[in-house]
Amino acid sequence: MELTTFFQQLINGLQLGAIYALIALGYTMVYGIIRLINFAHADFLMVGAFAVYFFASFILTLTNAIPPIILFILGLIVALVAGALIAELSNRLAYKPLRYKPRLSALITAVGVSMFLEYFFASLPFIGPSFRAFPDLLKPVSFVVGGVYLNNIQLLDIGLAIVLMILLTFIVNRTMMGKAMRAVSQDKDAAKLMGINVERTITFVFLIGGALAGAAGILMAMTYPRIYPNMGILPGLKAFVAAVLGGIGNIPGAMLGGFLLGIAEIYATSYNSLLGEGIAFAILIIVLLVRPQGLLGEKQSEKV
Amino acid sequence: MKKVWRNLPTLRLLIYAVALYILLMLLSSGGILNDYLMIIINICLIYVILATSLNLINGITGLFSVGHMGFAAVGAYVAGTFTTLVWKLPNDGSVSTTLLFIVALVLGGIGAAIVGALIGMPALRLKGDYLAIVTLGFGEIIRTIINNIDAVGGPRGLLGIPALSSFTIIFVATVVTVLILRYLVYSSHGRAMISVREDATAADLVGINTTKYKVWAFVIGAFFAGIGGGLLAHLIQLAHPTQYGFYASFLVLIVVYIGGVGSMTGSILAAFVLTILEKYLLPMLLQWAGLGVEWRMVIYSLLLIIVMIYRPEGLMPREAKFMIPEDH
Amino acid sequence: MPEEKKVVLKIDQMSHSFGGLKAVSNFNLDLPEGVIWGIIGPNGAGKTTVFNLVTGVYRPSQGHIHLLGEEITGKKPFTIVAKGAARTFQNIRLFGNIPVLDNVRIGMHKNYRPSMFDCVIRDGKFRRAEKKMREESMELLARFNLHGRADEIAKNLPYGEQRRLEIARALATNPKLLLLDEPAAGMNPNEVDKLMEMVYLIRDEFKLTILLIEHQMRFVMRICEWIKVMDFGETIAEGVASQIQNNPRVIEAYLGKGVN
Amino acid sequence: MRNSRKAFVVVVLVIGLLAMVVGCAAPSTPTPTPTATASSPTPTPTTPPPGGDIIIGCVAPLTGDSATFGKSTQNGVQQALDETNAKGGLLGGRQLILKTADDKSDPTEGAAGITRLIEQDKIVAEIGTVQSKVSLAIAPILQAKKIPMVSPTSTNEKVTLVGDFIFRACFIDNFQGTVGAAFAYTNLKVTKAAALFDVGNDYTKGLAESFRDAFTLLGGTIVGFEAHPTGATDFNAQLTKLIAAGPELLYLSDYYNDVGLICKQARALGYKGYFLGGDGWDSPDLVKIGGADVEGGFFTNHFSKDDTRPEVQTFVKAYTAKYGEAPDALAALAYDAANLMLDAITRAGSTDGTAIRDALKTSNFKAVSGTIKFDANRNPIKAAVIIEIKGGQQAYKATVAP
Repeated sequence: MELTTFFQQLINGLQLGAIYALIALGYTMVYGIIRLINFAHADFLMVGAFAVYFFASFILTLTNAIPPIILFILGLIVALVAGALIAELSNRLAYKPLRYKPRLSALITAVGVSMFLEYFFASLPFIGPSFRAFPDLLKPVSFVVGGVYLNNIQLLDIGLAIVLMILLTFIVNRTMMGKAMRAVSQDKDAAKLMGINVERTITFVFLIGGALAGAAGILMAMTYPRIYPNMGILPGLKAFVAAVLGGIGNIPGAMLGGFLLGIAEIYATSYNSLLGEGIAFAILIIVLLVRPQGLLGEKQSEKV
Repeated sequence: MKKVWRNLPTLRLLIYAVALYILLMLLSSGGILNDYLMIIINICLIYVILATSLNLINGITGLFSVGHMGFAAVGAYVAGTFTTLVWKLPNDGSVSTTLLFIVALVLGGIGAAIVGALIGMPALRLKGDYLAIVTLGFGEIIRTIINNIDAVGGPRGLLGIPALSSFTIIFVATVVTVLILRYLVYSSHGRAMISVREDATAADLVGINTTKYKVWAFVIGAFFAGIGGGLLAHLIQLAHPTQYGFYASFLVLIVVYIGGVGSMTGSILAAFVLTILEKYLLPMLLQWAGLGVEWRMVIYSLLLIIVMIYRPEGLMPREAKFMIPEDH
Repeated sequence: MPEEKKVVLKIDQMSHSFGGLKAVSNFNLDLPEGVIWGIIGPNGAGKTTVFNLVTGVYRPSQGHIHLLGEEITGKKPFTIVAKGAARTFQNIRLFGNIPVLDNVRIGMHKNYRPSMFDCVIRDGKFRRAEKKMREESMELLARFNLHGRADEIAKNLPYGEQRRLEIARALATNPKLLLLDEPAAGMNPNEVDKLMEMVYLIRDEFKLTILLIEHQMRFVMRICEWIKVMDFGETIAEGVASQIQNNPRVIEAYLGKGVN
Repeated sequence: MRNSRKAFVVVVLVIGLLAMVVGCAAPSTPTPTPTATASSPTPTPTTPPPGGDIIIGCVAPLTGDSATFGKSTQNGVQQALDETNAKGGLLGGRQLILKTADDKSDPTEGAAGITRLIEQDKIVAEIGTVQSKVSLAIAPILQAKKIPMVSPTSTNEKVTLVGDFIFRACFIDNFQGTVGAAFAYTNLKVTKAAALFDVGNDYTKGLAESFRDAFTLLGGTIVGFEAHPTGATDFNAQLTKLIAAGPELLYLSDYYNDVGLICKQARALGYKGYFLGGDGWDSPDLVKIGGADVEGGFFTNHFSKDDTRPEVQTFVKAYTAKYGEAPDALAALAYDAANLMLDAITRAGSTDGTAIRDALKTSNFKAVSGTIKFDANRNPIKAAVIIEIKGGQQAYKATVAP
């Protein structure tokens, strides 16, 4: 492989990885606190993307005079709010009744919520199953550095993924709410006895997780400007894999897992595109066999 | 008499099965159960095989496999390849087609079991969600591999599989599967598997080779999934990689958990209820209500959520009496 | 001259550490047949680790373990059980969601093993094995006064019965050596007395050698013929009860250094 | 004990319920035994519907990944039926009714769906389904029941080989690839080309392979041949590799939604050459998704919307008016498939399957995608056109006869 190609692929991998990492952050966040693999997370992303789509389309029919950066920021806010709302709604209606029930029934419910959102959106007459072009919120600008092509949206993806990870780490480690979250993740009942409002903490986690999904949604839609109700399935699955790879429940781990999976997938694909996906999964399996707890996950030693 | 009836659950199970078979056959030949209902019943039965075999892995042994259709894919492709090849040979009618089909199914099951053993290996080191993700990854790898083997059609699928899955064969295969799994679960080996689910460390320390039983659970579960896959392929006369993705695996997982994890009765019941609901009742209801067919899955997933909220342990969390052998 | 007794468990220079922390260092033991010995020590002294090393949960970083003359160092737990060591747990670990009878039968699995094929076709081998397993299990349960509870779900038993069931399950594996990890934990004096009787009884009836870990001094001092005291992984003293009681290092380990 | 009873009772009740419902729904129609062997002389069905409506079936992927294609297909068929109904129906004023079933892109669902349409709804003909894998599962069932089927878009050669009741309205796999290769080599004077396709989709794979083979045969060089998984959104890895090999033309056999993204990403990676593809490109959404980056791309298609033939103009106008968007290739082919079937029913003068089949065989029908006749394998013989994306619109470029 030529050197420029190598670096180009690295950039490609970072871009894809950033998307995975953004989604994985939300997965890992919810998992870390209530041990639920929230399969619907990828669909919160889709809801966020559609919210921005309708919002932006509406604004753009009114006026074209809004500066792109303002439009993007407004869109981001809409995405965050939409993601947070749908996440909390799912939590309230579907997950909360199962809080103290077998863990796997909550998982199946999550699969149900995921299916519901996908099919419901595809069935709604004003959304439907078709692919829609996502409007350009920011004008894409490409530039070439030493033969390697870059663009502003790639940099935005990578930058925002890192910023959000830092923000999240800060929230979890440095704030009162973060402390409460960590307490709930250790032991719900003990946390309750210590005067922590467990349900409020979980709500907060879902709001943040949903907002992250919304952010991932708008970025994904800007990077790959085609949205449809099933748009979350494949990246969601990969992001979940990334979260596990990094050590599920671990925020920097999700980030690392996302970027590693993205890069691995890109290089595997460029090596052999027929087997690219399979190779990415094979890497995952090998990593997990060597480190069953994921890359940054803590080893759970069992007490006998 | 009543006592005998109560004390011989196996006999009861068989009588139920035979009665059901005769009933269905009568209804079918009488034209009351048309081809549409028969194909649904066939699919129900195949789901019974898939769900009970997954239940052995997830429910009985307490592992967490989400790539069950990967095993079914191996079974479908092995069995399908075998029959398509054999059917090309000149046949003077001396070899019974049913016999050949059984051979094909068993070969498919063995193929799946070998893959199951391979996938069972990581189960020794991995737990819970990590194991889940690895089985999911394996399932996708199997699909990717099949997609790239042009000899079995690649993305075109394996075509021209003879239509050998008659209702009778599917029914017998289902009953045999259920009987075998039931006899296995209610034996000392089954109890050993259950002890792995309950507390693997403690099981190890009362002399259970937990490693062995984890792998066996995968091997046996995969074997029957392979049989299910083989039956499906010969029912719809083709095998296609997209039928065996993670989404399809989730549907089997849903059957197991809606039915009640660890309960074979639950898996059987849920396989019927969910398949009939999805493929028969909902389309009919929608037609009656004048809604588009696309709403079917919306209602289906909504019902799924509601059932889980109101019956988190599933529809039939406990085994029915006739599913527990008398000598247990 | 007293009769030379067979050594059931022999541990030489066994050490183990977690990360940098020495959990057990230079542990030695020659456990003669038929005795009841005890290991005591404050929390975190490494007692349970000794059990975990003997039963194969961990692999010792140094040293050798022999069970009935056979080296078992680093063997897998189920093989060690097969060679005749059984144990209970500090925090009871039953198979909670299944009947009491099945808990015991699982313990018996290693003794009767019809093949899976036998089980599936329900042949004579299977039926004979099942019959014997059921009979022996019921007998064993009766020993522990649990036969009335055979069909109950294990986790629904009261605490004391769960403790007894755990011992019954360990005995189902047909051991020569029984390791009891804090059998008297959470019991009142009355129950402790009963437990003591039971320990003697099973020792004689099942021809066992017993090694136990305990916190309750009263129990240990009364039942154990020989006591080893551990602190920070080291053996700081051993002897009969009276010797231990007056050993200044033991007192120090339990009560801390005096002001002076 | 009670529980066990309950379980069993529920199962039996459900089945009993089914039986009852069916008993009511289909009172006195004698069902021919399903196991009728092919050798026994089959009597023509003794119950030609006594007038009333004519039921047409359409199995299509209405949910799942390909739902949008299923939707277009359904719309196209509905359009054809509505037009005929508006003209007074068929066979002396009988109205046409469309019954649909969702196959979820799954062969098993397709098989269940088609049997439902046959048994419950008593369809006389089937238009569908979209994907070859599902068509291959439903075709044997229709063949056994002697109900004719025209698949609008199943390109796999094997589909119509299932039996003589199975027809199609589209090209088979290799035709478009060959046409595309010839256009690239002779018209665009390109000698180095590369291809990208969906590894999980037999249609795109088949097209890419036939392009590769034809292009090489003509004397061109294929410098790259890469795949992507179904549902992918990121094609950068493949494109970087392909572009590094220096092709003058990229052959993109995907559907419009993927093509839009691929073109965008290729241009962002500095690719300057041509794009060429197949009829999967034909959708107004191509330009919406791909924007300026698909400008100047070429694709092979069944017809051009600029074509002045009345069939084309009426269809495009009526469809756009009804559904609020211009028809894509799937809608057009479904419309053609339905009209072919309706034409055959008219010529057969009855709704008898065998009669319709015989009429279909002798079709010579002026469809949107050209005048369609069937060859011996029930594939249409028709010309392909080359379309160029110009100023965000589809512009007619050339016609290539088979």
